[in-house]
Amino acid sequence: MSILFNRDSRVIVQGITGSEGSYHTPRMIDSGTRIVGGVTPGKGGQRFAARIGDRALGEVPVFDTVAEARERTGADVACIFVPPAGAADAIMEAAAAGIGVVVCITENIPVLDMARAAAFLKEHPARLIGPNCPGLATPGAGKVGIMPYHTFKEGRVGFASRSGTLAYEVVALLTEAGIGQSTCIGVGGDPIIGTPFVECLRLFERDPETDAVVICGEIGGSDEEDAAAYAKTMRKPVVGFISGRTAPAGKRMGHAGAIVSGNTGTAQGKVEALLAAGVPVADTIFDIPEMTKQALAKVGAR
Amino acid sequence: MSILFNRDSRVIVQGITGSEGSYHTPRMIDSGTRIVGGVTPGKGGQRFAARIGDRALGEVPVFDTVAEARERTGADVACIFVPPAGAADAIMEAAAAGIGVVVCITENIPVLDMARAAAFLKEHPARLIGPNCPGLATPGAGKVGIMPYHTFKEGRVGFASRSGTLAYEVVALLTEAGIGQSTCIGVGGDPIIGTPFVECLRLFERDPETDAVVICGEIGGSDEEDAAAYAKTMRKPVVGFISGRTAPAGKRMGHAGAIVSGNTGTAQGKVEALLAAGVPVADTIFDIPEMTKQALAKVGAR
Amino acid sequence: MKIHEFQAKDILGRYGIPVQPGKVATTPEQAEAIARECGVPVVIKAQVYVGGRGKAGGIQFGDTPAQAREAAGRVLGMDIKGLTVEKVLVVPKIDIKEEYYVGIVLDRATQGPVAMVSAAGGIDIEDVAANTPEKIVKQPIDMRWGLLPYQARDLMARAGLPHTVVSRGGAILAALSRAFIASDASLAEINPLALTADGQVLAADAKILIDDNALPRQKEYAGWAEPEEANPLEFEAKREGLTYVKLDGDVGIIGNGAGLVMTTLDMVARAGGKPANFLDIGGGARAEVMRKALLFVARDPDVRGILVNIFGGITRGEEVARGIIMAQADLPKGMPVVARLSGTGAEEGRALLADAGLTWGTDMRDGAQKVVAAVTAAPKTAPKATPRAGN
Amino acid sequence: MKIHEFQAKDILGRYGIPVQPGKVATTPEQAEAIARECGVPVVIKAQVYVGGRGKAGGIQFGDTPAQAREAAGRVLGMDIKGLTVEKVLVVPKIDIKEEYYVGIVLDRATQGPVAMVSAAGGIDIEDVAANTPEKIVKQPIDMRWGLLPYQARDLMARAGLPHTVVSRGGAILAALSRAFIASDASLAEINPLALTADGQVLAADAKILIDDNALPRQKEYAGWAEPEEANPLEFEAKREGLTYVKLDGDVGIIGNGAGLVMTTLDMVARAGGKPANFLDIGGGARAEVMRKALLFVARDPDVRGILVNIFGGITRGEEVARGIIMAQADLPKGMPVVARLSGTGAEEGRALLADAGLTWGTDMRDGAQKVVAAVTAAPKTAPKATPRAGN
Repeated sequence: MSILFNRDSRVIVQGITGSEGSYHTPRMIDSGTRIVGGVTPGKGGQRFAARIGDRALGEVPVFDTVAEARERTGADVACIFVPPAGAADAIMEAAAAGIGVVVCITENIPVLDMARAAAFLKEHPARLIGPNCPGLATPGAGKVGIMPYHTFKEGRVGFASRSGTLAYEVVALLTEAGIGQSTCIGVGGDPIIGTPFVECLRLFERDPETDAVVICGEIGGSDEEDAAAYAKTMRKPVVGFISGRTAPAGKRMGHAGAIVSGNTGTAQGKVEALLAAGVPVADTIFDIPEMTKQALAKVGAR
Repeated sequence: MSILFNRDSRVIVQGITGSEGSYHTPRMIDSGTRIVGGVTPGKGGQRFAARIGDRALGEVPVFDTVAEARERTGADVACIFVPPAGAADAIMEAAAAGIGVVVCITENIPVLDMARAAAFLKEHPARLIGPNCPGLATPGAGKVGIMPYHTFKEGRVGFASRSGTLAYEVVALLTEAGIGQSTCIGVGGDPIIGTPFVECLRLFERDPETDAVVICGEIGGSDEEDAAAYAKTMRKPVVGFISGRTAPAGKRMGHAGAIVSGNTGTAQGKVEALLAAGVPVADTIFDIPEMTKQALAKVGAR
Repeated sequence: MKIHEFQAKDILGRYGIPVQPGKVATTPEQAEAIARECGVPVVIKAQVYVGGRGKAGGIQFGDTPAQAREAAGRVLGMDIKGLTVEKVLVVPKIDIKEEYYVGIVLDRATQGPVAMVSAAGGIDIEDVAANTPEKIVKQPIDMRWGLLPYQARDLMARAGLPHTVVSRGGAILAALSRAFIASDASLAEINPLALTADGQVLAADAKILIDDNALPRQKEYAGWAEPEEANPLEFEAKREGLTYVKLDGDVGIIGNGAGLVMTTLDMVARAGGKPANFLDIGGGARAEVMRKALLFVARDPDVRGILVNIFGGITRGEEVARGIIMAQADLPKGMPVVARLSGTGAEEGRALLADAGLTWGTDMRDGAQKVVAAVTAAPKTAPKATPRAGN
Repeated sequence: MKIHEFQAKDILGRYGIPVQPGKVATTPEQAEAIARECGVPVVIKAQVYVGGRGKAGGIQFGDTPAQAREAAGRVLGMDIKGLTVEKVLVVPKIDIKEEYYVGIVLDRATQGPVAMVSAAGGIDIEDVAANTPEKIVKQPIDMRWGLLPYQARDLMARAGLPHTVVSRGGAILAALSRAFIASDASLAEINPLALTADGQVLAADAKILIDDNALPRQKEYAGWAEPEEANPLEFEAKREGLTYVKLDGDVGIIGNGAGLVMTTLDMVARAGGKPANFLDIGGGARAEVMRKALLFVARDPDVRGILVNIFGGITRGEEVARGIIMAQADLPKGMPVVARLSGTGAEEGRALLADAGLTWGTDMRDGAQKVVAAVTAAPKTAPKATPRAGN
């Protein structure tokens, strides 16, 4: 039914008592996610009462450290809402404590902090999603992060996007068209991210509950090109979309990672790489549902 | 006949054009050591002419980097005479270039530089001897470092010492008594060294050309205690000596590593540990030759 | 964040990298005084945030202090690619024998900085990379170790630099790596690294970019921020926490989320329009932020219509609608604004817009077509009112 | 190298670790002025290079500026374990609720620094280590990463510190690790790390040792070096590049190589003598160095005879002999000097000594016995001439 996160996942929230963490934790619980605890250094021993308006959604314990939280709750997924200055440290803490899947929502993390965290993850293997991402959602199981879960629908199409709100638009279009999703991943808009498209494709390719994959890329870097090379070797069909076709070179378009440098990272190059690999690329997001249906039909999926 | 260094070893000298390197290189050549090149950044392309007084001892090429030197000469041993500020970097350079045995003579290296180099050596395995040591010598094959080779004698007793001049005294006593040495190692007087006594013992235990081992320890740290624990398990006999029995606590006795802290690192503790492990400990250095003879007799060695 | 050459050299100097002694002048008289102080002949170098200043005449020489004054007079006030030169760096002229390139850039593929060295310095390194990539040697920097001095020397040797430069150049590159990491740079280049006729090795020019995300902890460098004259709005937007990029069209674009805004630009282009800007208001924006964003975009005199495209998640549609309505009083008369709202609060928002008589699109495509139609319909020559600043 | 508490706190402050504001006074009047400035009550703390100053009366309080003056008057000039108090640190008194220990020491076993935390602070950590080692939690610091903030917090939590201290105490420990590495410390302790009644966490006392080998690159801290009053000779020796340790006997010892000198001490003790010092002249010393070393050792008024034990390798026996002969003119009349030379140039050296009528030993044991005999024979109460300083 999913990759990275399912009904059995036990999730802790790092930064649970902060403004972002305390806002989104109840909404994750409300989506079905099993939140088993939270971490805020200095607030260990407290309890976090989840609440949306008048609705009480239970209480979870707060710990000073991820190591304690993991030991006491058996958590295997962490969702990070820690402010930028401490976010890379939070990622390393989660990985060192043995958390398997670390989802970092925080944006504006200094890039060298992430370079350090990326090196750390080579010694302390953990699957990092993000940073600067909306997290992930597995319709039917819940979400880890901030995605608008109510527009999602259970199904067999894997989805990955570098942009958050664009992902929501496209997922909503898929849902409207009756196409459900296995897992939706916001991979993040930064130059250094834990799980680029090619890794998502690898995971979806291996997932028995996924029949096809949609990826929404954008200018900057070469993650789409890498994904194209891998897609060529996949059994499952992939549908692509690239935003930023009108973006000029040398300008950072919002995301720290969305920048065309010289002649690398252009939308044109990415579209061509995908097409060359046999991945159809949608002209506009409105074309994605129909192309996805065709892809599913090709593999004889529901 | 030896450990770490033998007649086939190909040695480069890092810092060959400096005052120490240029003084000792001809003396190494004179002892029989095959010096195949030198490294001094910025002096690549030059040639180093070895000379003692009027005696010319040949020329070797100088390279800018160890990587080049290794590639061009096939060196497998490096001897470092680089000044303290660059010595740890020189150790890392040699290890990264694939040099198997790195002998660092330099003293006064900042200890955190050595901590960093020690961590580096875990990722780039190389056998480090020293720093702050006189190097090593294999009578009959030559020396790597600054030991007074003419007092050494070919034989089957392994020797290791934390102190340089004390080592020379003891080796001279052994030679006078007709006891030859397989390899003599100055392990170095710093708190962080590459090859403590226990490692020397392991190497000598495995060496078919060594029958017994003499170690000359001193106050500070617990290398002698570690060696004692290992000596207990050895087939070959070990003879010990500890200097600094009259040294007061809390005073650094010359060597950065020679300091008694609280009740750790005392001569008394080391002597007791060795005796408890069945290692006889000489009262004065003059007792060492006789005790070594007894040890050799015990194993029926020549 | 961009910084000037003289600031980059200031940073290099802190890490022991040799640079020519010199100072910044904002008047010809200052330039003359500096020339007198540091000794002629001098070079007068325009301090502007663009490359190619040499070809544009932004680098001049003075053999006497008086000539330095005259040269500075020519350079100061000069327009280089739309930027006015307000400062010049005055440094002693050096007799350069050879020029090399050393630089550190952030590399996505290796997820960290990469050091680069080339014996072909003094020219645009992107040209070298495109035409003779074999002339550049690279080494990823392990964040756990930094660039170790021996690695820096190795790079120098592998790039084929002269033996005598390997040692000092390596020390400079290792120092550059320390500077890069300690300053949270995303790019640090010395081009050229100069070997002078008398055997010195020094940084004759330097370029450093500082990671915007690190400015909160790089307080001193953050204080060096200056408006880029060509894009005063971009500078102001950054200070107000908006992510704004000036483009060359006439349709203002506002959205939430970088990918969504980029997709909106593409959609407007597809509908036959030309986007005037990129503006991301981020997540959870309230009415006041929306109002400010609209007035901000309208300050660009090229803008002849605005498309607002919001996906309602944390951001609520009715807040966005209220912001748009609040902005009407301060927007230029007749400036068409088309809003497209989806998700949370979209219906409430649309109702508010309809009540206020404002246009909205059913989806992104519809919104894009409506704003392009409105802009196309408006008389191109209509005199535009100067919008008041949003506050 | 030892530094004072106020200097250690200065370093901590540079890394953002909170300490009480305060200043150093060398006169009671200065102490009064500081008390007025930073607010009473204050603590007056003797700044000396030894522990246990509290028990010795080196820490006193002042509830008014006048009392601060009086307290400083009592502490300044006080003798603590042989050291005269020349400076006091004056800081506002804080209301300490709990005391913890945080420290970083260099550990041979893990070949790097180790961070340590204990809830049992404010007392001698060596006592805690000896009696209740389970109250200390340790974490080796990986030199590639430094102590990561989360690791510092983990240590706080594992040491059982209160939840509220975990976060701020962890930040302090992580900062201490940065300070340790950047300052080339070999020890850095905050004891106690204080939790005050109003909830602050700060370093109420601090101790830092700087690695002597790193002083060439820690120029600022190297400039903080002061004579240790108890051992002015040791301070002077360090400045002259000699490795000298004062001991409490009467036989001066000079040798080359730390292990050889230590063995010589042992040999003298075995011969029934008591070594007055350890002096290593290092490798390759020439006659002049030998001469200086002899005169240096003779400046210790306890010394009644000197043994020189040299293994000739790089150091040459005849040079050593020449140095000993040169020193005779400036040594106190009748001061016995026994030399034992071996290795390179030993024979030439012995011949020179014999010609000059000086004593030499055939080996280390013989030399030790001869010097002990000479010292024992000399009249204990003989008036000693003040030796002239070697130059």
